[in-house]
Amino acid sequence: MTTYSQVVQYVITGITIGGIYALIALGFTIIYNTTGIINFAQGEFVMLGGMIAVSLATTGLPLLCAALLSVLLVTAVGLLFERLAIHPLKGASIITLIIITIGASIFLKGVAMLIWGKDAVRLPSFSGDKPFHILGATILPQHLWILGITLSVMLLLHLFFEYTILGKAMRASAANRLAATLVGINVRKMAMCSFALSAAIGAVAGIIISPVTFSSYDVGTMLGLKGFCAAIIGGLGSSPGAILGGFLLGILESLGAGFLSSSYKDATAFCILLTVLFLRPRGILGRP
Amino acid sequence: MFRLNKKLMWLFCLPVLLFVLISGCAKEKKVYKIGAIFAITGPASPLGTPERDTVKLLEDQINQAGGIDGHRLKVIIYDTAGDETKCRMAVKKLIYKDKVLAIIGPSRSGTTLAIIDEVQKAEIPLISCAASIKIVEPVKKWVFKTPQSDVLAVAKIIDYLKERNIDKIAIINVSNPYGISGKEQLDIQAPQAGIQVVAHEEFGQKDPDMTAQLTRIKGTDAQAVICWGTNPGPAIVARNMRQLGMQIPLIQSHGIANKKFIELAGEAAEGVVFPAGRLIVAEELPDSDPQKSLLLKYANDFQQKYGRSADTFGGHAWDALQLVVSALKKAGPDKAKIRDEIENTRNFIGTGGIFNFSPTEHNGLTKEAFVMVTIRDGNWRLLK
Amino acid sequence: MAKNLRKLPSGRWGIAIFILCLALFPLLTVNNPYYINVMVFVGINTIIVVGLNLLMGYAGQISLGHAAFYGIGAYCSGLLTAKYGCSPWLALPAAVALTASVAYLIGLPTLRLKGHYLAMATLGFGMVVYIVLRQLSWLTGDSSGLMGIPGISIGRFKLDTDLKYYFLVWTMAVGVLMLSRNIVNSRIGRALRAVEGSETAARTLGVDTARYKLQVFALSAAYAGLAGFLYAHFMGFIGPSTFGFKFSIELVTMVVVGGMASIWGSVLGAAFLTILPECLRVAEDYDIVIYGLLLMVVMIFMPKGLTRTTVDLLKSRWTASPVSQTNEE
Amino acid sequence: MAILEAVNLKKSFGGVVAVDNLSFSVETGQIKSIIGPNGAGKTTVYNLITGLLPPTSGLIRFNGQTITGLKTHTIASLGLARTFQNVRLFENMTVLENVMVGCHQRMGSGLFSAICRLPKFRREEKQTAAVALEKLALVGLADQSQRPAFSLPFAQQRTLEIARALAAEPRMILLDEPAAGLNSHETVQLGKLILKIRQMGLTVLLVEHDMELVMDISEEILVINYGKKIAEGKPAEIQDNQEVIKAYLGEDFKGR
Repeated sequence: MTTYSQVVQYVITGITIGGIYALIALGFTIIYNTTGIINFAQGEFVMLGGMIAVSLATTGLPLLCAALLSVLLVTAVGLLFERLAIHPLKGASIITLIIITIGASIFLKGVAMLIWGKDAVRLPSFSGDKPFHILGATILPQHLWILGITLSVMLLLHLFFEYTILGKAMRASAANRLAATLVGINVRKMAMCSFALSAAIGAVAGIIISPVTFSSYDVGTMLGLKGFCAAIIGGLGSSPGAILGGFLLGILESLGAGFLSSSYKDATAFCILLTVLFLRPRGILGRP
Repeated sequence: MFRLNKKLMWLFCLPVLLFVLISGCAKEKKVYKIGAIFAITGPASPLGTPERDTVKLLEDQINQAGGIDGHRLKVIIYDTAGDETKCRMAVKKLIYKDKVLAIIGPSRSGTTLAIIDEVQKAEIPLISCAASIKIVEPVKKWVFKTPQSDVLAVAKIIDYLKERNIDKIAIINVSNPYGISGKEQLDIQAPQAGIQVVAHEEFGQKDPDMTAQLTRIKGTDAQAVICWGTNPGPAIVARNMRQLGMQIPLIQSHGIANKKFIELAGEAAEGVVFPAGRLIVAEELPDSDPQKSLLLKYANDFQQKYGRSADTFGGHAWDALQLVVSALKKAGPDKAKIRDEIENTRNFIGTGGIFNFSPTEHNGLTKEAFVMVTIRDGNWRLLK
Repeated sequence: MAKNLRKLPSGRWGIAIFILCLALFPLLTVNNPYYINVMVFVGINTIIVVGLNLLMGYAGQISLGHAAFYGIGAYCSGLLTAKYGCSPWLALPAAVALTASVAYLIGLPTLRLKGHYLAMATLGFGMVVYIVLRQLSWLTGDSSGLMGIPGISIGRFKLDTDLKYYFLVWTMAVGVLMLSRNIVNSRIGRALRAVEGSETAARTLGVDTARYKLQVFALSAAYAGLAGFLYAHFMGFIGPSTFGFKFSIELVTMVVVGGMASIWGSVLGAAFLTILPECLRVAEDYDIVIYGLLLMVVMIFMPKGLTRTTVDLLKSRWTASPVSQTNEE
Repeated sequence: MAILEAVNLKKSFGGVVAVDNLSFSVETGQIKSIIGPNGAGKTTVYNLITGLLPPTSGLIRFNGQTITGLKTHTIASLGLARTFQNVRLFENMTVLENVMVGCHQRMGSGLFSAICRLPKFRREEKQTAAVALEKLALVGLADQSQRPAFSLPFAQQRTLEIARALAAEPRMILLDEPAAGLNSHETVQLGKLILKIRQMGLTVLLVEHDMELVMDISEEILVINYGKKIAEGKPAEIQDNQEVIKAYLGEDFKGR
């Protein structure tokens, strides 16, 4: 295997994983923009998406139905979470809210453990496991699914924020909460929407990644952390930043594992993060 | 108002009555209390859960059969979450609050090592369910263990490699103590057998993808990949190898000896070879094998009670509890005597092998405790 | 005039009562080593949480990587004593100095960051330290952990039981509490609280905010190093998994649950979240569900933490009967 | 002698020029005011002087020393104190403690002596409290010293901010719209306080919208618009300056 095809392999791997990171980072960004909260339960949405889809699929439901239903259910969880735990706290400090999301993350993880047990489960691949070759690297069809769905979700999000009333309202309340209230936007409702939306995105990420990496009740923590990491690298609050950060983290991590040392793969990821922050304290595309 | 008070009175009286009743019954013979600490939650929970389930199963069976010489057996189980601090507190609680006679577990090597001092100080027998050789080497007076050490698993794998004339291997391991300890053992034993390790790779417990590491291995002239880890990582390794079109054999560790691996890896599990205790291939064993009947019974009982197949981790707990129980039968409720009895156990047939303890050997197994197993048609098959 | 300085004249009595309770605690528990053992961990956690609270509550800086300092302290002391035969009393200053200087070096670039960026940077630092502790087995002994860390003795007197260790840990914890109280009610403490109130205003009054942030960061790391020292010699064994991300988060949670910018809150937070999981053992598998739920409930109903909410309640009663506080001599 | 001099000061944010080639000086012991319409760049000038923002180009000299490029706290330690347009008290502290922070740089005790409560430290704490109380007495807040700062009425929050700045014993104080939000009685009191401060030998630079106050107490006025100087002179001169009237004061002021 030549170095060239190795590089191609690393990059392809990095792009698929990076896509997932990017989706999770987008989830962080949406909630952060409308509420200022870092939602530590974001990874748990990813986990729930995967786990619910798997259990629905095993009941014999077609894959697509299972996936859609799972996204809906996780969205409902996101809504419920906002209503019950975030909404009642008017004017609490951000750190308090963050601790609440940590509590929620522990809680959701515990519930998932009780429902699904501790073992990993797998969703069948969307279209077989036959690998094919590009430029000396091998890819699974599922990787293309991941990439395709990730990009479509990003596109849909873009369209949503640019062309729908709700999307515009969310953007407005992200840009200036006071001004948004003045023009009649219900900012608190926007917070609810943001939780629903990022729960849905998390669920999508969880579903598409499950055939490749499996799901288990505790898969969310690390994915959530990496997503947070990606969001910070790109610049917190910037959607293009989240996407850039996600792909960058995925690719660099994969190259690092390939060329430096796989023992220090996660350390590589966090060193990248620290370097970026020291050079650009507000992330690559962050507002100064 | 009066009625309410009456109800309340009953509410208070009921527990008292129950207590009197229970203690009245128990007065016939004292309950034997044994402590158990497993990683029931946390990253090591795939180990701790079957261990706990096995212990509960055995507890029921023993009590239904009349207990130990008429004494009811009570196993108090605590969760360590795989965390040293929590484990330490659980051990303290077992020793000083619950006042148990012996302790089995914990599931992880790290947690075991963290409580050895405590156990030695409190002078209470401990039978660990963790793999690391460091637990019993050097020998500690009060500490035993039932799982086959990774040293033995590595030895078995080296034998297998030599038979196949493989002399260049690549190692990929999970970056937790289990995986790193396996890697270290391979690094020690492989060169002694004239086998060269051409690549070392590592992956995180929850890593979603290992193609980067495997691509690197693919670039070397390794003749086999040895993967050391517990689910789900090894399954991803198997799938990624298939994806990359790697044809060289994949040898896994005994860490994948549960059905989950086959389920997760799917077709990629076919042809994977690994060393394991005889439990998972019990049906294929010759009838002359002394362990066979016992293994079949355990496997069936477990399947019946929990609707899942038993695995070797549960087996470690089976062995540990049975060792304590048999010692208890002979020694009675005396910690020091129980310890002596465990140390004097010879030819004890367990799920993990045939145990022979001695003052210098607190694991009691040889590499014969392992057999090589392969996966064919989604099932375990005994090699040769 | 001196009266004006002491905001809480009852503070001294508070500490006295607290010490008395601690001293009497072993009697209440009929000397059961299990309870003593739990209290030892409460003491160790208190030390770290007080430091972290100085950083979070007073200097307004968050750290999601404090477990790393705890780990550095524990490993430093553990390695020096177990591998190189150093006396624990020599290892203690080494561990504290090492953690403080690591914090100082890390703090130089990191503390320029703000808010969530700082949180993520400290988190990243914590992860890197954790991975290094796990991977450098030639240094840290073994991947599963470092064994054979000796116990502590004072002269000939060996602290070989939990009870004796309990007194050592709480002596140090009370010491740390008093020191921290001293800091809070001093020039530096006021400067720090000023930074939390309005960093800009503090700067225009000549407060070198960057310097104090760094100093407190190093100080809180030193506390964590001290706690690591106590932990290592208590356990006799340390493994990397103790010092991971999870514990960092737990520490922050202890600070917030106890109450930010409250020294006593730190004690309460550490005690609450150390004892709670022990109480939840009866719930078996449901324990983490209940834990998560309780955490949320506490924060929803007491968003300012346990102490602040209680104090506010008491205050609202007091203010019902106004007492003039002006006193000039 | 000029205590403060700004030479060709310029600050731009991206494409927007907030302060444009501004030069002015303040004489020692003077009360000087900077006026101008909203968004004229007054607060930016303050931020440049106190080092909260770095100037794009230009120089600032304080007491003969160039202070551009110095850190905010260093500039403060040279004897320059300020207040803020939107009051920035340390709300989590008492009134007295707020003022004691003002004394910060005159105290020397560090972390170590605070931890150990050395006698020197205790002595210093006592002295500081005395100084702080004195400053509170000066602004008339001595009887409020133990209240939490946030519980003060707004007008007193403003005066507390001044007391806090005075506690640093500066040579010069920059006041940023100290009369904003005050009623007419409170404004008169404020004017008296500013004069009292000047009598203590301090130089005062004032940014203010309340023209009556400005005209009453200023010895010199600088008018800026769009970051540029459009006039400078005695109050009477400014009142008659056509440029100023046109750009800022408007017709109705002339009528007064």
